[in-house]
Amino acid sequence: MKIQKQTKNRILAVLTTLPILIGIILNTPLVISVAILTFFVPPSTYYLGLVLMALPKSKKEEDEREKITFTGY
Amino acid sequence: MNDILDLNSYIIGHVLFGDIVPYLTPFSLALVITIVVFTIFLALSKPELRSVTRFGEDVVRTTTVGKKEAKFRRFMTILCGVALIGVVTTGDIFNFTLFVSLVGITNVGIFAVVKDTHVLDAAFQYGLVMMICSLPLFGGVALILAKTGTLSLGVLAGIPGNPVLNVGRMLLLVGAVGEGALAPFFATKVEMIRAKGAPYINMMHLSSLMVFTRLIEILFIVG
Amino acid sequence: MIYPAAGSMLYMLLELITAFLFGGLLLGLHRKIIARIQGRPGPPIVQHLIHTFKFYIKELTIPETSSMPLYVAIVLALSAVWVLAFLVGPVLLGPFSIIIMCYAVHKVSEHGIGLASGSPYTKMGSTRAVLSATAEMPLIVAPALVFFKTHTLVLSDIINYQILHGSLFMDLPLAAIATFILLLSKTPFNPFGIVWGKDIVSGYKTEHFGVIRGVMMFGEILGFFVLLWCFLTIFFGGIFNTPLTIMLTMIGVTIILGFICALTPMIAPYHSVMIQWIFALLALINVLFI
Amino acid sequence: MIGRILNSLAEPKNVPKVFSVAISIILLFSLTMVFELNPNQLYPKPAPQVQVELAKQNIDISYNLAPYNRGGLPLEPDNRGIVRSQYQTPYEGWITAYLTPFSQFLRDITYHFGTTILGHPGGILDEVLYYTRGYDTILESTILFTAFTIASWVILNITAKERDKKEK
Repeated sequence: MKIQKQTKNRILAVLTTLPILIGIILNTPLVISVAILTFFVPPSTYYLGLVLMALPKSKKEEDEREKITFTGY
Repeated sequence: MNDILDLNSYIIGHVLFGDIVPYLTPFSLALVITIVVFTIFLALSKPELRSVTRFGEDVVRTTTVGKKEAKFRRFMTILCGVALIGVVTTGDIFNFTLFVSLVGITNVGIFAVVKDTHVLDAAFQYGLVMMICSLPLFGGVALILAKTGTLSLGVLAGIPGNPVLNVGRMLLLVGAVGEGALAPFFATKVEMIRAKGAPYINMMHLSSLMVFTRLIEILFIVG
Repeated sequence: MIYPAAGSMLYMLLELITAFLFGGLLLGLHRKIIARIQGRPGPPIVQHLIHTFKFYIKELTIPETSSMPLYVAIVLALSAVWVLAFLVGPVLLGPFSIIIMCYAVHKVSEHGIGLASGSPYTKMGSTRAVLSATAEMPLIVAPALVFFKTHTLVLSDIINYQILHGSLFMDLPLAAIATFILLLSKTPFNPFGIVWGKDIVSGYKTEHFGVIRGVMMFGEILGFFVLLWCFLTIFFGGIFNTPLTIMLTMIGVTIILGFICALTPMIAPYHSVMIQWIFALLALINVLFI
Repeated sequence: MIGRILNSLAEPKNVPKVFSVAISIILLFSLTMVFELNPNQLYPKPAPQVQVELAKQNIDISYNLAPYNRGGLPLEPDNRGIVRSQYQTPYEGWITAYLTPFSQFLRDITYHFGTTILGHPGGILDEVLYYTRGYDTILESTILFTAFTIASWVILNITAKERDKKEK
């Protein structure tokens, strides 16, 4: 079974953002919250970025992009 | 007055591993986590395809590290990571020097199996530097031991500085600088780093900087 | 309105975001000043932030020659390191040695970023990153002098010492200058920036576009902020110790940095190393005054 | 001028030379210092010459280990050898007189092999070190074996390959 790239990215984005949200809600001790922030802020921004990057493609823009044919060279 | 506390605000705990007795401070904990994470990622990554362009040709060739070579270098990388954990956690200067020389040996190992002559030449020079600097490295520790009668950093932190101890520190600094290919002797390192195999080479740079940061702490604690 | 308690995670997250936005604005100001000095109108001050956000919605390409997963992980490590440095430094006022470590790991990741892509330009950049690791020297000299003077490396204690005894800048002017050079070598368009010099396209960043560049810029902005804050706190902690004064002086220092960056040419690799070394040795002279 | 010095430092060949010069300068400076060391590290024992004399008179055959004799009997809690250990262990001094059969044979025939008995791999020195300094000995042999690993890999995969090439 092969997971689609977009689904995988979405799952990872959720997985990496979840600890931060949990930490905010549970009000974790200092050392643990430092560790959570250090380990999960960069990957969560990365995966959220990946999801954001793919979003416009699934709408009208994708069709519009396909219409323009490359006529260079 | 305890220098370890001055440097780190508090000690998290001691790890009673036989009698090496490593201690953990926020600083060494951060170092350990960094090293573990880096080692895992460096060991997992496959070597990159290095693109090489040659003058007078209109082709870009890609070369990479052979499978057998990569295996050995990965092994050395992991060993280097383990030695680095020892370097940053140990609570005993003699163990520190031993771990530093283990790091040095594994660094040479990472480069000894590369098949480019200029890399091997540089690695040979680095090996020479390492052999030379084992004198000041162990000599410095011997001087500190002979002066204070202890090697434990926890005890040394409470001993005030004196000229003999300063000489010991100086020798330790020179030795570790040579062993880790640090600042003034970067030339060999730069030449070596032109080799292929990104993950393994990166380990070498990581090791020399980690040795450096830990060295600063030890120099502050002694005396 | 309920404010989050200091030390809670929400508080730290908000501080992180604030520092990111403020650092981005500072770098934008830096760019604007350079442009004005060179007689160009220059981009608006928010441009650096917009740039970062823009990269988040751009398509990500990963070269086939790159070494995965190192290629992605090392960039994440770069920004994670600066997040850690930010939390330990400005937020918690913890041990300064952790920030030294973060700087060292930053150098390692610069090197790794360059090597992992397999392109000859990034390789040049990373080789130069190893060379420029000689900026280690001011890094060992400055904390050593501060430690000998104050007998502590915990940032909160250093600040307390300075409130009692006056700023360290008065006692350690040469060490402060060496640290300033260190700070300068981390700003964009600086004379020591051999790792991302335009003579090797973009140095170690040549291959990084899309989301991954965004994460990288996030890390760099935080790094600039942390280094600036450390410089101000360690050497001027007696004068500037409220958020407002620190912010104002940060803007002031950024303007000075902008002037320096605009008026100096890029220096050749070995000469750049040499100049940084000279400043480190100058700082060593400061030992005599302690 | 400074640029030229730095350029010469950039050549890997010159690095060991510069390094050794730097070390010798530091050592020269340190030689001028007055060294007063901590005497607590020495363990009490008869002076080396006395030890040799005692061995010659066959009073105590264990003095054939002179000048390294630490006394004591192996694994005898009541008759421990004299050691100064860095870390307190309950097994301190238990094994400082343990000898392998071969070393025992060496010890019995002459009193000139003290250093050899002590220093050969697996000799007393390792045991003493192990019980006074702990895991250091393991670490030291790890370094040694890492070096062996590298050397053997290089010999097997690079040197042997070159030889095969030449034969072809």
